[in-house]
Amino acid sequence: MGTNGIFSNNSLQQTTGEQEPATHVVTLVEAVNLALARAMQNDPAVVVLGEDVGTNGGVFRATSGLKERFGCRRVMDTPLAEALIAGVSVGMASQGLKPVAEIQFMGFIYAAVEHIVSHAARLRHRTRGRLHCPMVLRTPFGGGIHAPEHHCESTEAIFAHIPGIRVVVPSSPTRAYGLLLSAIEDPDPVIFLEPSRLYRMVKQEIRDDGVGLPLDTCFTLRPGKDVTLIAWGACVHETLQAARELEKRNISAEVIDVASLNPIDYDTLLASVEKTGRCVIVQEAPRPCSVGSEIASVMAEKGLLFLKAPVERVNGFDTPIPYFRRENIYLPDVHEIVSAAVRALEFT
Amino acid sequence: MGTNGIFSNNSLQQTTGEQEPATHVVTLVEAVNLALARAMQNDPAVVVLGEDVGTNGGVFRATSGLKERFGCRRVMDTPLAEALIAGVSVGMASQGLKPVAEIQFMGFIYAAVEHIVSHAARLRHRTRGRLHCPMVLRTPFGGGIHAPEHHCESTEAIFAHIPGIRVVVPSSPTRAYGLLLSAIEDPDPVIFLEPSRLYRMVKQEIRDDGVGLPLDTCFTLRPGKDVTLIAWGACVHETLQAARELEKRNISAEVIDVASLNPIDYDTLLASVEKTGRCVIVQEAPRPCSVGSEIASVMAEKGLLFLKAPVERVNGFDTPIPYFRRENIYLPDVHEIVSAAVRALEFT
Amino acid sequence: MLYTKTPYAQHQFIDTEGKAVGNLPSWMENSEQLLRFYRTMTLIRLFDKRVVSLQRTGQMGTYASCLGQEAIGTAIGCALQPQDVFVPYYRDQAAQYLRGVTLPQMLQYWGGDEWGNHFTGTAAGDFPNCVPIATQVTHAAGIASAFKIRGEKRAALVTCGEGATSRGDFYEPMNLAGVWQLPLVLVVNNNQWAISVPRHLQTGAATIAQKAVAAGIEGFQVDGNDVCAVYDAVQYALEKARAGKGATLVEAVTYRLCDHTTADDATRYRDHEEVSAAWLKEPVKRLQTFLHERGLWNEQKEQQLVAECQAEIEQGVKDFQALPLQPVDDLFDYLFDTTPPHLIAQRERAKQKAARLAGGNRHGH
Amino acid sequence: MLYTKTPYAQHQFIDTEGKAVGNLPSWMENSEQLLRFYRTMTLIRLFDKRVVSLQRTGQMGTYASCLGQEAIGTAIGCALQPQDVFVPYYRDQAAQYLRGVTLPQMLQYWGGDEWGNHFTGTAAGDFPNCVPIATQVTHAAGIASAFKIRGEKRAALVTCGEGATSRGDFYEPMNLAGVWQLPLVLVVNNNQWAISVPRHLQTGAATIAQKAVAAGIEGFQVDGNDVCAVYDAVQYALEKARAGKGATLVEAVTYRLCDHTTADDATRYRDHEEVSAAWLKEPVKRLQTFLHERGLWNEQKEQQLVAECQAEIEQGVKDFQALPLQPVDDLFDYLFDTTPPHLIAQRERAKQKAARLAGGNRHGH
Ligand SMILES: Cc1ncc(C[n+]2csc(CCOP(=O)(O)OP(=O)(O)O)c2C)c(N)n1
Ligand SMILES: Cc1ncc(C[n+]2csc(CCOP(=O)(O)OP(=O)(O)O)c2C)c(N)n1
Ligand SMILES: [Mg+2]
Ligand SMILES: [Mg+2]
Repeated sequence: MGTNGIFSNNSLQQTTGEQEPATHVVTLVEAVNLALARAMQNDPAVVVLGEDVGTNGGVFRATSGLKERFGCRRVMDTPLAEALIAGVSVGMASQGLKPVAEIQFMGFIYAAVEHIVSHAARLRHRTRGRLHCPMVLRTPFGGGIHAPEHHCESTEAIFAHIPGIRVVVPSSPTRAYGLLLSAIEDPDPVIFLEPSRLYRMVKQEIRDDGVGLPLDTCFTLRPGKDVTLIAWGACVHETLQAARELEKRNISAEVIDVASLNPIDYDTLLASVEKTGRCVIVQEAPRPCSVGSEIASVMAEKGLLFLKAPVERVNGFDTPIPYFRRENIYLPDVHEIVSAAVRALEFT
Repeated sequence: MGTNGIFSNNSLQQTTGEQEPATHVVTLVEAVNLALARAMQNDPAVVVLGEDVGTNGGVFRATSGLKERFGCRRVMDTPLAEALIAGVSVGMASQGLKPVAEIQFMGFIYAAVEHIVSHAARLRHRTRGRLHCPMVLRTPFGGGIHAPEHHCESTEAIFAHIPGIRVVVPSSPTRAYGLLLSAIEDPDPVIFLEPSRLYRMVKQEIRDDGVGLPLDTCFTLRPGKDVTLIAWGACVHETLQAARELEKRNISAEVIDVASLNPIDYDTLLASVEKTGRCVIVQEAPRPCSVGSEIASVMAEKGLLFLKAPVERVNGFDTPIPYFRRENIYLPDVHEIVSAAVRALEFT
Repeated sequence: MLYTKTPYAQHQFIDTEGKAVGNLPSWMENSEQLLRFYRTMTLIRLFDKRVVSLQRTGQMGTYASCLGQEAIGTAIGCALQPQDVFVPYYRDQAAQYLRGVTLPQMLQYWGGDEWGNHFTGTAAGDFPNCVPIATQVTHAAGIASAFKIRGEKRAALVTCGEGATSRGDFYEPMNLAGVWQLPLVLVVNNNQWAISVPRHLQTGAATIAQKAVAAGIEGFQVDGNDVCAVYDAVQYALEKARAGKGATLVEAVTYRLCDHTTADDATRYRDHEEVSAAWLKEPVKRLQTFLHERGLWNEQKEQQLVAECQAEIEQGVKDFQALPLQPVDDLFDYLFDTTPPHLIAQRERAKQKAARLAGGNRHGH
Repeated sequence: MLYTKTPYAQHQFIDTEGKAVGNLPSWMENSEQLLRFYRTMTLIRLFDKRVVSLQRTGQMGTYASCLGQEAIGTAIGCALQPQDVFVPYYRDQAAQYLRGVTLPQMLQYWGGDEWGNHFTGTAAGDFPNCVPIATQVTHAAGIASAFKIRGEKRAALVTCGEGATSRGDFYEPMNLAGVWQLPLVLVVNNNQWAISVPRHLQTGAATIAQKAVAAGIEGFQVDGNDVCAVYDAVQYALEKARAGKGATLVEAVTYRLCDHTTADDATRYRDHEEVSAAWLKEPVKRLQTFLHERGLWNEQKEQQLVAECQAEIEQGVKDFQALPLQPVDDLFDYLFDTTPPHLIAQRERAKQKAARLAGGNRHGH
């Protein structure tokens, strides 16, 4: 189904050619906004929907300015219903649109699970390629933002378990920009989890050139030789800090941002652990059946011959993340990561 | 809140004292039925609800005869809505009832995920014990029954990841009876997954004495010394067959039925693997972030000093379970389990 | 209280005796159309029976019969235009047939092979049968949204049972269709039963049609066993949708004359008398009488039609039986646009396993 | 078409000018009741303002104000009886207060501590604030089912916003309440906005009340800024429920005079004029005028009441500030009835971590 000129009715659509891509110094949430605008500019099939994504520009402002720029046909405030948002996206995607839907917080994604698992993930498979489902479901996730109950979930494992969907997590403005562009271009469904704790933590310079970063690939953020620290999302921040701490103790830590939680780029992870022989996995989620469990099990299986210590894991506790007065007890911190690395190194 | 005599309005309720417990030779689904009847007989707070559980006795007949015996106030056909079934159960449980709800197939549980994760699992925690949620959500699961699409799901990992709920899986009539009784008595929410492939596969003699089996405990089904085979649900069947195959090759395999998938009884699993030094985990579900991942990661971590080979895993593929003409390609079989055990044993 | 008014009024054109009711619409003078209805309903009734017998002899999986509901699917299939998208539930054999889904393909689907969802022809853009009840209604709202966004004069038509109307997945998209004025037609097959749960335990609403009030859209009941009534209503709703005038809920009142599926035994939960009474209202005989009385039909035509249909069906069954088992590769190659490396590796293992299983050596000993 | 009739008629007793409308019910002759309304609304308005200021100075988490909606919560709190169960949403400060939830407890909740949900007194059986929108409606249907099953003369009353009515979790339990004739009262706070999404983008239905038609239950609108109208309606619905006569949907029409929460900036999406116009209809001043004209109120009483409320609030704030940080153990010990071994082990680690963090040594260096 051709998608050219399909929005020609829409007077607000911008189709003018552009000059040199501009460079912006932006936060992660601004990078998301830049990527959305770029994708909408480049491809009229891209539409944005969700609660408060229009005039309000999203409760975190990720969609700010999009409605003004691309019009209310392409930036749609939906009624308050998450199953609806996901299921309508499946329908739209089947018709050649590329919906980018926002679930306001990951704690509200559960009602959408049926449409994600039974439909988005399977539309291509069930129809043997006759229909497919190029949709992105974006949602802020994780704790540390002093938020109400249910606003701090890290249940990425639920989605990483399901065949047929990609689960992608950026941990910097640059990766948010590049990975989101690729997620939108990708012909299959992507759950795109944005660490809300990082939304405004740091700024980076981004060239708004519309170039995506590869999905299904890990990013080695810091080379090292003594221990491999593996993380994704907001924990990447503490993990990098931990690596700097370890450096002070003359320990050289390699830091890898997994970024794509399914499929996982095991080549990169295994190559690193083969080199260092020690491995620490850091995540906010509870431990059982988590992405950390998955990575640890693969490291142990394939790494039996080169692992010099058991895989260390730093997780949230096996409890719901506490309401904010006590959440710092729950969230992995630098001290815990450093200690785990030291344990791995001291193991004999 | 007292629950004595609360159904006294209900003329159908049976409260007569009983003689010696009867013994029955029953299939797994009949054992479920026996346990439900026993629990309802013993405790007037126990109620059953779901789609077709009343007059029809459930599409697999798990609730057969209950409505006739206990009346339609305690055995309720609900409208067709799974979020409703789960959420109404939370409300009932908060009032001192013990709802045992049926989700007709696990493939239809997804709409209920929000109520399970955000409410059932957290009601006690969020209110610091003021309210709690003694509910059981029963659902048939797994493939191999020649069923329509979406009727063969094994997504136990989604629930085993969530803090605050128990996930229990029987693999024989005896364990179905005993574990279901304990699940209903348990003051906290339990997801009770019944392997539909085993529903009518074998019969066992059961003494209908109302005595439950412990939750949070593994069951060692067969002692062995060379390799530990770990499974749950329908795969226990092929795993036991594999152990018999291995015996013909003079390999002594210990078979453990995990039974409770969260929390997991690691003491039993680790003691076995410490003894055998080799471990094979068998599951129907795809591999990433699964219960198998979790167990493998713990075995590797705690077992580093006694594991003589990498943990072997036999899983479904990372695809949806195929529609029935091809599902045998997907389901783990005896050959694969035997081969994995042999690989573990040959590893040096 | 301001409830939505419905301008659509007549809910029956042919009564249970096959007699005309009230003013017939002009399109009913078109005997081609009436004969097309009759031919389709006859074919589907015979086909349906054949599939049930294939199932009984182990050549088919669990099958959901449409016995008694042929009029609804037939009316829908005739009213839809090629540019529309049809989002079926699992008793839409008649509509699917008219959309170009072939009999072998239907058999392939119910026979346990996803290739049965790979429709061609006009149905190439239609949705596959939907198993998780009511979820297709939300997809249909998404499809209708796409049409609306692009300013296309196309409609999405979705069907479901009355049991499905108890789910959020029925209500949420209907509500959206009201706010967004979507080109969406919802046809509820109210066949009185959801497996064993009777209509009156499904909702306290006196009609399913009035659920439209909650969404501010038009809703009305029609006699679902009168193919002309259903056709007229669906036609009205589709034209309204294509003209950008919003969504409609059509409750087609019918009866499930069969078991829920071949895995069900309806005698467990409903009376023989109720079913016998329902047979008196069934749609095929009714249209036949009507055609007879109009001089459009006779015994000889009937025999000829039945013979034609039987031949078409037997050819379909033969073609189905000749279909190859789907390649193992297909389980892996249609999950993502580009099959990722880990699935390529698993595909190899699966092929080896398939070869082993084909060798009859299931347990490797 | 058979739509549900509503026997309940009058939707306003006090107009926006504070004047009586139509025939007043006899209970309105009870000045105690009217003064209780006024006292509660005044207290909650002042308390609400204080919480917002605590939030602005960093002593409170994100807070959802109930500014403008005090009448609804007050009416509910007064109409509920101890045996009923109240299932609130997050703008029910007034009702919670009347149910016995203390001000320090409310502050504790919004201050980020689950102990704030550990209500005592009449509220001990009530549900905690519900964050996942509309899900509480389903719980309320479950609670009402328990009453029905046990034949108890108790009602469950649940509140939500008009945004919540778009979710399946609103519709599914309302539908159940219709089929099962549950003792359930649904009160929708239609405050015209769901964060930034205006009422008209939430549903195409002309009223929220008419959504009751989809469930076959009674539904009607009342002026949500007229505490007497809301009280009368809720009272009617609760009595009906306790008498086993089924469920009611009450749409209380009001306006959110505040930002959505302290994390929101409503000037981004709505006009100053709309808010100013809404202020003219707000509930507290209206009741004050009415009481004045009846000779039940004067300037001096007002001053005294405000002083009393301020004192109660400041004491509440002080008590809240004196509350200890919840013990780390509690994060583990209330997950299951009996804390399993793996959580006991984790609890030890958590306590060590807490000690380390308390030592100010967050990064361990
Ligand atoms: C979400 C979901 N829940 C349960 C089922 C199992 N199931 C299949 S058909 C059916 C009854 C459907 O009744 P109705 O909507 O009236 O359609 P009918 O079969 O009567 O045509 C049920 C409960 C399902 N397929 N999907
Ligand atoms: C399931 C769910 N989705 C989204 C949210 C985020 N959210 C919190 S309040 C709100 C708006 C609710 O509007 P309404 O129901 O009208 O109640 P109001 O806040 O206006 O009183 C939203 C979208 C949530 N808490 N839960
Ligand atoms: Mg039906
Ligand atoms: Mg609102």
